[in-house]
Amino acid sequence: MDIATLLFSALYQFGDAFAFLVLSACGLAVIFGMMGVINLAHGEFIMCGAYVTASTAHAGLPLPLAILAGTLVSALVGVLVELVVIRHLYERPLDTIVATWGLSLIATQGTLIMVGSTMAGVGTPFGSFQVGAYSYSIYRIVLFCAALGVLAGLYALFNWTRFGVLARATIQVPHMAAALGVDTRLIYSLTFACGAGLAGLAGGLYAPTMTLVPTMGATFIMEAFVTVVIGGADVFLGTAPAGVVLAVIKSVMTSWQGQLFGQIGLLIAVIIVVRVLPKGISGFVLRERT
Amino acid sequence: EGAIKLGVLEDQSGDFAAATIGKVHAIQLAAEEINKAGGIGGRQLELVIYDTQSDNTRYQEFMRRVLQRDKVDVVFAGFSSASREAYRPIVDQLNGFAFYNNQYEGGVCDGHMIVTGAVPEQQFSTLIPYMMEKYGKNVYTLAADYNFGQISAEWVRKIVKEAGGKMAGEEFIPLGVSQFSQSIQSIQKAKPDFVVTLLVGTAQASYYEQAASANVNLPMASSVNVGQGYEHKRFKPPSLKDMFVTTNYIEEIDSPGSKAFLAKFKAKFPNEPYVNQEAENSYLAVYLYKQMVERAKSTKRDEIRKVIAMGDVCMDAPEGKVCIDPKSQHMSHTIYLAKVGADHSISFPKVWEDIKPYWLGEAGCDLTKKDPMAQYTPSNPPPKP
Amino acid sequence: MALLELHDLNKHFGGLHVTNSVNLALEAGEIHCLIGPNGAGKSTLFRLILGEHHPGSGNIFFAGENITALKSFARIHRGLSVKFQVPGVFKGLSARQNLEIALQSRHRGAELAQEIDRLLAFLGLEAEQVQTAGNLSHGQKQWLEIGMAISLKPRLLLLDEPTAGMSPEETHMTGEMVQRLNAEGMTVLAIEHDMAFVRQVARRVTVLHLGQVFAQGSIQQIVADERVAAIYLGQAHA
Amino acid sequence: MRKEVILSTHVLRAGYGGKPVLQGLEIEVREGEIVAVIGRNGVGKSTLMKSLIGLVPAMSGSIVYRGQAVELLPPHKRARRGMGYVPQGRDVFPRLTVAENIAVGATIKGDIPEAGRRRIVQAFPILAERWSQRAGTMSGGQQQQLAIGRVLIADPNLILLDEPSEGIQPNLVQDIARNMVELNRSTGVTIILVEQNLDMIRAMAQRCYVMDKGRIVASLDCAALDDQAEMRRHLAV
Amino acid sequence: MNGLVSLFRSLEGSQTVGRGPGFWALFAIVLAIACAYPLFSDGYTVGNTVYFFVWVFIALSLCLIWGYGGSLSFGQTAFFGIAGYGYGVLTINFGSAYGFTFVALFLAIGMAAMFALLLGYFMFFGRIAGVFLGIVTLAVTLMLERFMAQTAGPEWRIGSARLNGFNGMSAMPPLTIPWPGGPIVLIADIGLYYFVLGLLVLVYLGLRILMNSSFGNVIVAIRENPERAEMLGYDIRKYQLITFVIGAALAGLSGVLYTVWGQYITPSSMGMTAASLPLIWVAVGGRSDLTSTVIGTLVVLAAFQALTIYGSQYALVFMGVLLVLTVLIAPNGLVLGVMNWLSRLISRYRGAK
Ligand SMILES: Nc1ncnc2c1ncn2[C@@H]1O[C@H](COP(=O)(O)OP(=O)(O)OP(=O)(O)O)[C@@H](O)[C@H]1O
Ligand SMILES: Nc1ncnc2c1ncn2[C@@H]1O[C@H](COP(=O)(O)OP(=O)(O)OP(=O)(O)O)[C@@H](O)[C@H]1O
Ligand SMILES: NC(N)=O
Ligand SMILES: [Mg+2]
Ligand SMILES: [Mg+2]
Repeated sequence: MDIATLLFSALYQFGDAFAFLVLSACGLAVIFGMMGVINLAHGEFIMCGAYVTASTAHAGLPLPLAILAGTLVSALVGVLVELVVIRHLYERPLDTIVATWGLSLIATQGTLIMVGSTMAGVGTPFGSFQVGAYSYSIYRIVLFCAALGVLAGLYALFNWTRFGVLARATIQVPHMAAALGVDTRLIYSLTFACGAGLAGLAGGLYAPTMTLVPTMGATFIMEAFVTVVIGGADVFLGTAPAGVVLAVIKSVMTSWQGQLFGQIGLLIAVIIVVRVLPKGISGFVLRERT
Repeated sequence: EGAIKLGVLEDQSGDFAAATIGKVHAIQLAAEEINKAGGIGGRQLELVIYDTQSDNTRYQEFMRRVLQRDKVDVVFAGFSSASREAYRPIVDQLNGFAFYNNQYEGGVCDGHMIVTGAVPEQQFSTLIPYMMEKYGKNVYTLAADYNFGQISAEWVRKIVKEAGGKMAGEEFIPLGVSQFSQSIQSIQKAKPDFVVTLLVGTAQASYYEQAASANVNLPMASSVNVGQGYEHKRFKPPSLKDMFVTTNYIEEIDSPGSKAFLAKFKAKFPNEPYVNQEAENSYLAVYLYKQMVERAKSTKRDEIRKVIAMGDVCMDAPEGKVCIDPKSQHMSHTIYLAKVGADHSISFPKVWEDIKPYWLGEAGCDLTKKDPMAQYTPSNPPPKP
Repeated sequence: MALLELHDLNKHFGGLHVTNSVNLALEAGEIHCLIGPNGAGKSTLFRLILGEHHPGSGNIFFAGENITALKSFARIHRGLSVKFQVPGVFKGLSARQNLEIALQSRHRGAELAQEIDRLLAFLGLEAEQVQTAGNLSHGQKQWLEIGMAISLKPRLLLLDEPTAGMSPEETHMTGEMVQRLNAEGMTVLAIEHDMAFVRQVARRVTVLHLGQVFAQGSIQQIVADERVAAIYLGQAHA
Repeated sequence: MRKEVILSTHVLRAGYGGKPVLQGLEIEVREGEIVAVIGRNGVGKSTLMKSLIGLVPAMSGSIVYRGQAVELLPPHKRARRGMGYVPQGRDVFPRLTVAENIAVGATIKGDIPEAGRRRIVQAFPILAERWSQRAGTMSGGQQQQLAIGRVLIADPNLILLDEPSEGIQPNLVQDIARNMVELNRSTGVTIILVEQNLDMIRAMAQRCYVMDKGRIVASLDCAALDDQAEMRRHLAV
Repeated sequence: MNGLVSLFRSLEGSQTVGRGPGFWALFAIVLAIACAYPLFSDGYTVGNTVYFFVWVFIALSLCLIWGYGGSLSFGQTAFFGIAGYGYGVLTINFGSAYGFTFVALFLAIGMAAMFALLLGYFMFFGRIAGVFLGIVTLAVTLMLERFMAQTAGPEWRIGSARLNGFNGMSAMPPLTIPWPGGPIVLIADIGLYYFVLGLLVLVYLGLRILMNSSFGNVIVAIRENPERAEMLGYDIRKYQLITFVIGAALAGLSGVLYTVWGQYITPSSMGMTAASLPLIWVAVGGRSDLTSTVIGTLVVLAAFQALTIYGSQYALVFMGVLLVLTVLIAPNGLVLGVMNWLSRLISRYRGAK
């Protein structure tokens, strides 16, 4: 086998792992990094995005629009959840663990009752291509590009726009932001919606490639949490490098010794990184300034 | 004498719900039929149903409850092998009587248990030689990384070797994993003639869609998919094209017995997405229990086991004729080879009748003589007497 | 022998040289005030002395022992104690519990309760003793933190702006308290911007500017120093 | 002609967890005035400031600002109507840079107005020097300057200053006082000042409320601050 | 007499709710009822109550580490699992004669504690805090689960004990008291009930003493402000580590008792769900108080079980709604909220008199 083929396959595997890590994590990272809320219902927002995407696609919407629909509906559900529940818990972020755990129970079982135990898939578009001895799914490349796009978009949104500054201010000292004229409730709603929408986007993007069941969100959770933690509190400085580091570890370990080692490698990476950089990668990047 | 009580512990929510809700419905259907026809030996059959939520601890809680509080005569319980192992010590301790109506990795040698599901020797001794003959002797196994997957893979390895084939590779996937790009590439690298997929749980089923979109295009063989998780109904064609499954029942089986069963099932539960092999196992188990109680004239386990020991507890199930093996208290089955077409339609290139669960008996489990209340595996067989 | 000696302490934050070869010797039994413009590095110096920050170079001697490498708690055991600039009370606990935690290593049982009562009375927080410390007013928190700091009966007490947010009367009281503690044998190093306080208590004053010792002397000398007036005091105090 | 009343409270009661700290408090501030509020620790000065901006809800009574009752408005709406608040203890956004802190202060303006920016960096040169340092790592006094600058950027009509001199070097206290007075002269901004530093009060305020136990117990001319006996009567510890 | 008074005094304090003769009278009544009721009840109820009690220890461990100490730990189930497997491996290898099961109980708890010592040293001396602590512990837990799940093969055995992968380990002997007239086996019935109840009372009272001691004060101080605590001269790392190890031992006790109760232990006891459940119980009860934790855990367990029995497919939805409502309505936890409300009511009543 020639070097180019090997190289491409390594790159492809890396990109694939990177996309999954980053897309799984972004929504969680926004909600945790920005609001300090540990959203245990993150997987259910992903499931919501996937379900809406699949059902609108079944109804005849072209896939990109269906994914958009999934994203938007998740974001709307996010607004609702924020209004009804999360809003009352900013002062005590640890309680959000309980509340979002409760929400996740409601969402999973509610979906099972209302939609049934499974949903038909939509099929992966675009087909495959061949490099050397291997054939690859084109859609996986799309996922990788989507992950890059999401990272870039988020970075721009939170660092270059007024919304980003206000959101970060609101999270840090809410009463002071309010006293300076920031409508903190709106900011909270929008931020949470953004996180929920990103989760929905991940669900929508992966919907064509996965089993659609009410508990599907669970398969994203570990990767999501690991990425967020390694990234550290600052979402934008952290998530991208964390995605890179973890994707390398995961794809190398998996290709070397199989999926179990890929997973255990991830978990060991968490422990080592946190030991070496107790505040995650972004904490390290910012260490001079804190 | 009052009603006969049958406890039902099945996962109606959580991870396994998709494959197991149908089991509960099948039991309800059978009970209704039996009660309409006069019950079991004149006694009505009463169901005590709990939702175990795909959670092992719920099995432990509710197994105690049905045995001690509800005082049921028999329990039908469990989907995953872990849940079975969770409740088995309690059944043994409290001297209960339980049916495990599931296809599984085999090896349970326990007088308190009857197993109606198919076991590896029934599914693989048929499937693997067929595949090797048809496609070649180079085999790759992709299996769930836990007892069921590992033991099944062990069977595949053994049979492939016996038939003069060779393992091109093997990979075990942790439960809950849903991303397969690397595994797909490993398979392509190994260039097998076909892939044995022993993927369990809804997450792992994502493999098929992902393999199809990467254009892997290899025939697949499985003992667990289609028959349990009806993946051919859930995924868009042609992702399961050329998948071969040995199963003792699926709803596409075109025999009069199957059609009648399916009709009754769909009449009572019109929204049932699919009637899988576990549903049929559960359904026939109720009738089997009826027969045994009527012959034993008792619901006592010891009396019923005396009937089993006679070796002629058989019935005509929707799949065909089935019998209980007295040594292992497992069941012989009609094994269908289901082939998934490009449009996800099912055809049956081959049917094996009366395939026996021979391994436990041959290995040394004989419940008519001794009850070790244990689970064995080919690499950990019963101690020789 | 000096109780506390700082030898050539250097600390950088990124490109910012926050303390620049600071040398300072504190005699046992003195009350020493550290003044200087905002951002001069005074609080940073405290954190270096306490082991919250570690100096890039230089050494810290306390009672003759080099404590530069010790962990914070070990330095406290040697006889240091601090009131920080931003009061760091145990927010979720009552004022009384705050003091209990500070006093419990030196007192037990009924004696502990008495000691707490005495201290509460001394701090004027009797009425607030069951109040959650996080809900105290700013000044009350300052008092509480001072109470916690002195309850360790340290050999060297570090006070970072103890009178911020206090009225002139209260500032004066704090000054008297410091003098009393000093009379009992406690050495005090205080950072203050309130010149009334500095005049009241200080025997010696060190002015820190841009991380360096800018001037040192008696309060009269410092007040008379025009350079200090220019960078720090302004006309009113000159 | 006397100026209009810009802010007044009527039997205002406010506090925490159902317990009022302010017990029927009454103040009246006219446009362009600089009024000081003094009182011992814990009498409720900060609580008064917080309830004026809306961070502590009024239990009863009213707050009238420019002719309209505002006690039911949330803080951000009051800020939008021209109130600015510099809290005690600064409360800068620790993980935002100086620039970003100021941008939040300018939120009701949209962007940071160039004129405003020039004015505050002139008053507090350190802010320009540390424009992209994280606020949490600034020294105490630097943070205080930032907190004041952050409010000035939005050109408020009424500024609530809670102990602005706290932790500020003496010559800068004089500068701040001078700056604020100048601002007051040039723009007519009204200032309510909670202070312990009598020099600063003398340098800034015309009138002085004395507060005790959640009530206003006296309203003095600031000249009276020099009268030791008078002061002791009001502030006796 | 004096000793008794000082004992009671050490049981009360600012860190625990409930004091005075009224509280202890109530405690005695509850204890008396708990002692008497198996005599009037059936085997199922008793066995099921033991099952509930088993989980209280892990809840208390979390209350200690999280509620009092402020370190969010998802790792309690890891200690639970280690001790459970430890007990299984020991007793399957060495049997139950000569009271060895009790030795195994202590050894197994010791294993959990040793593991915690190692992990805790790594974390606390590395100054890992806050959510990061939670995630590291979660990662360790999940790793153990994944690892144990794949030990189905015959090569995974310790002595004669097969680890047995995801299917779990079973057939370990129950706790057995050697007795002249034949050993007494504590299966999940009255015998085990009194044993576990006794342990529960001991642990509860022991923790009350611990938390109201100066040690408890320091633990709480570290939760509130670690920097300040250190500046009062406390080596916070040591205190955190000791708390963590005590908590691990309690979680380990839970694990052994669970294993004994069902003669079964499985990797899913260390899974994500298992790891989050204790958090839920503790948070619902009121995480910063021992009594609330005990009551809260029992209430949630019973409520969830009842819902599962009677709620059919809606059970999980109800549970979710219940959790969300609890958090919204009772910010300090349901039980602690009710207790605080009661004590306010009482003091108002006293005040009125
Ligand atoms: N972590 C940090 N990163 C970057 N710069 C810092 C950090 N901590 C402090 N500084 C800077 O170091 C300088 C000294 O700060 P320090 O807090 O010691 O000042 P100070 O003399 O106590 O001032 P003040 O009187 O205002 O409290 C300041 O310019 C501050 O901005
Ligand atoms: N969040 C709160 N919850 C409950 N009580 C509070 C809260 N904040 C302040 N208090 C109490 O309200 C009273 C008034 O506090 P406030 O902060 O208004 O005082 P202040 O006059 O500003 O004092 P200082 O001069 O010390 O700043 C104090 O007794 C304080 O304990
Ligand atoms: N028994 C199974 N398929 O786990
Ligand atoms: Mg300072
Ligand atoms: Mg105040």
